Amino acid sequence: MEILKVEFLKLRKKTRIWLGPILVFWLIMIAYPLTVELLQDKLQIGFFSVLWIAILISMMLATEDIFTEDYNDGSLEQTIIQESSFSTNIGLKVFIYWFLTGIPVSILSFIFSFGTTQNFGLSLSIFPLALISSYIFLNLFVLGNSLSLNKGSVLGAIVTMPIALPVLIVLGKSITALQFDINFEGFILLLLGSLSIIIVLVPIVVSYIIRAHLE
Amino acid sequence: MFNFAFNSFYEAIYMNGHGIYVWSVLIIVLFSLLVFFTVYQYKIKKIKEKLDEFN
Amino acid sequence: MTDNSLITAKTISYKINENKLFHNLSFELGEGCALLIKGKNGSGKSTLLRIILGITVPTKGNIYKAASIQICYLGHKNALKSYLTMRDNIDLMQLKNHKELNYYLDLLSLKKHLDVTVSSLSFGQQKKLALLRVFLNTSKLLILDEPFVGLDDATHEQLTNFLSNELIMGKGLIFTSHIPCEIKADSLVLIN
Amino acid sequence: MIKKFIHQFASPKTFLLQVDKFYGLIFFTSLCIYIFSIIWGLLFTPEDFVQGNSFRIMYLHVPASFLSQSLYIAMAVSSATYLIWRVKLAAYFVIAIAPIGAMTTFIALVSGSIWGIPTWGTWWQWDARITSTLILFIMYLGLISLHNSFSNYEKADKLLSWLVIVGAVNIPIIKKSVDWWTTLHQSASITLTNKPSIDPVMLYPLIGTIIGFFGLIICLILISSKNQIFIREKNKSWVKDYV
Repeated sequence: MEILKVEFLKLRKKTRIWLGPILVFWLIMIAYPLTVELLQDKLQIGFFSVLWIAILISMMLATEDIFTEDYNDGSLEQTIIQESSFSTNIGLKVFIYWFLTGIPVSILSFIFSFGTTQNFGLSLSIFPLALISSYIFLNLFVLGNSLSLNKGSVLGAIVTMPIALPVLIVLGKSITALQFDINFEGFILLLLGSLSIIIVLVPIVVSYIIRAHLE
Repeated sequence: MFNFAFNSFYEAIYMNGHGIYVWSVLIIVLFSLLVFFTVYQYKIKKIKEKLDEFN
Repeated sequence: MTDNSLITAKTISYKINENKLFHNLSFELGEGCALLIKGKNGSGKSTLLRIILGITVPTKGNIYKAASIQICYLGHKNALKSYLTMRDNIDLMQLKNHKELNYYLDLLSLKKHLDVTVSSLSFGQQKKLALLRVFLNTSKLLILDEPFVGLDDATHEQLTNFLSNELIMGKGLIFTSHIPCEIKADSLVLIN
Repeated sequence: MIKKFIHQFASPKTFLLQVDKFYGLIFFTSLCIYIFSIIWGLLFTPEDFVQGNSFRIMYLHVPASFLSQSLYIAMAVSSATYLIWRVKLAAYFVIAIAPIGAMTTFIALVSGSIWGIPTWGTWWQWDARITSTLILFIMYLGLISLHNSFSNYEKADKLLSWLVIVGAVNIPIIKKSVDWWTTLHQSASITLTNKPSIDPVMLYPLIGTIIGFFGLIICLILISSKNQIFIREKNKSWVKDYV
């Protein structure tokens, strides 16, 4: 649990790391209505697509600096030398980043969808979807960013975006399921299932990748 | 099995209006194969020349 | 391998992009012994240290470490966060030996800068801060990459005395240095 | 023991000597088969009832789309070999195959969309197959750019291998999810998968083009791995002797 303390200490000073993605999400959600003529029903047509893509992009930005700084100043080496499990550390670190970006973004998605659809039940169901999907995206982009560690986050994004596409498809489908009220829980379970696999696998793979970087 | 499918050479090129699609795809495929072969052969040649200079 | 050996290297070789750095290198380090690795720039000193640490995998050969050995490492990179204060950085180091912290802060005359962000400290002061890891270590083996670079004479002497003391206490030390120092050490010279 | 065997068998030197022995043979055989079957397919097969003459694009499109995924699988196998047994030759294969895979995927995409103009009336459709091929193409480009951005070859190899394996796990998932996605949006689009049983007269040249194209791609992979070997091992004495 030391890692939690350490990360919070660092992120307390690095507000841009977690505030930036939230603000970008916010700005995209504000930018969307501006591109549409302001009629409520027109707004709703593309709203959820923009919402999922905004979550995707904000999570991409959130991982931008997750290992780079530690790699450049040598902290990663110190962490590897310590005997404690490296992959668990990575998992916890991802969790902290999700806690600071994913949860606020999910709350914002709830607020924005309520504002757009005026449908409380629907917007409330968006909340868990956003929570789970943001965690999945975050994990995937962490993987991408670990690959392109000190080469900028664009490369990592290019490389992992294809992996994130199936999640977008599931999200799109689940909105349809919500609107026609068919088997929405199934989609939540599907996402949860994939999340539980990703949560275990990504830190392990990332730990190998980072070791390869330090070699 | 080996009957020429067209009545004339012009028809074979034209293919009832589909010729442009078929032949353009053929050109693209052959061109990319050709480019890749030449590029790799050229690269190998370059490296060999460089190694020769060292020797 | 003798009983009290901390690190044993057996015929290790390493090459990077087909450049051979060293070939069939073997050595053994026992308790209370020091090993100074010498060599020209680019002869693979730092790489050898990283191989001993287990960060880099050698192309051939093996490194055997004593069971559950704790290693204290200080490399080229200080592992300091430039945007945090010195106090926060000391927190980040997760030192286990808190009793002597005050003593060493005094000794290295760092105490009055505790609430200054690291980026506004001088190079030497940053180095001293990083050296706290070494002074307050609870490890059995110290691996230091150029520990004397950027230190003033007083600190140089303090570090030398400290390391000699650690050796008497039975710890192991492997280090590189192109600055002469009075630590009794076997040397290992890397020649390409 | 396996490790020792593989290392002996898969040394770049033996590989290079074998390549020199068989390259010409493979190249000319497959080139002849390919040209013969292409001419056969394009000019000597009867016209298709439904699609007219545009079905002849099949002889160019199917081999490429067939290989675009097989090449990725080949990369994944090589990556696993590299990561498990540290066989260097496998790492060379991975990066040697990547551009060629991108090329075949590109051919498959372009020929597919050109084929689409006369058959579907549109050059692009968000059909499951096309979309997943497009994603595959982007993945190939990502792999190449990842490898290019590191100057330390061994590091680049390792990272690339991990990415290839992660991608290989994801390809079936992407395909399945894209299939699933299209079922709702459009149920009646023409898919190439369930076409009526193909006439042998049309099938034989198709088999010929697949074999010929496969052989040519193998040749490309051989020379591109040869190129990789030269780049990586140019300092070794045997390479100098070889040249």
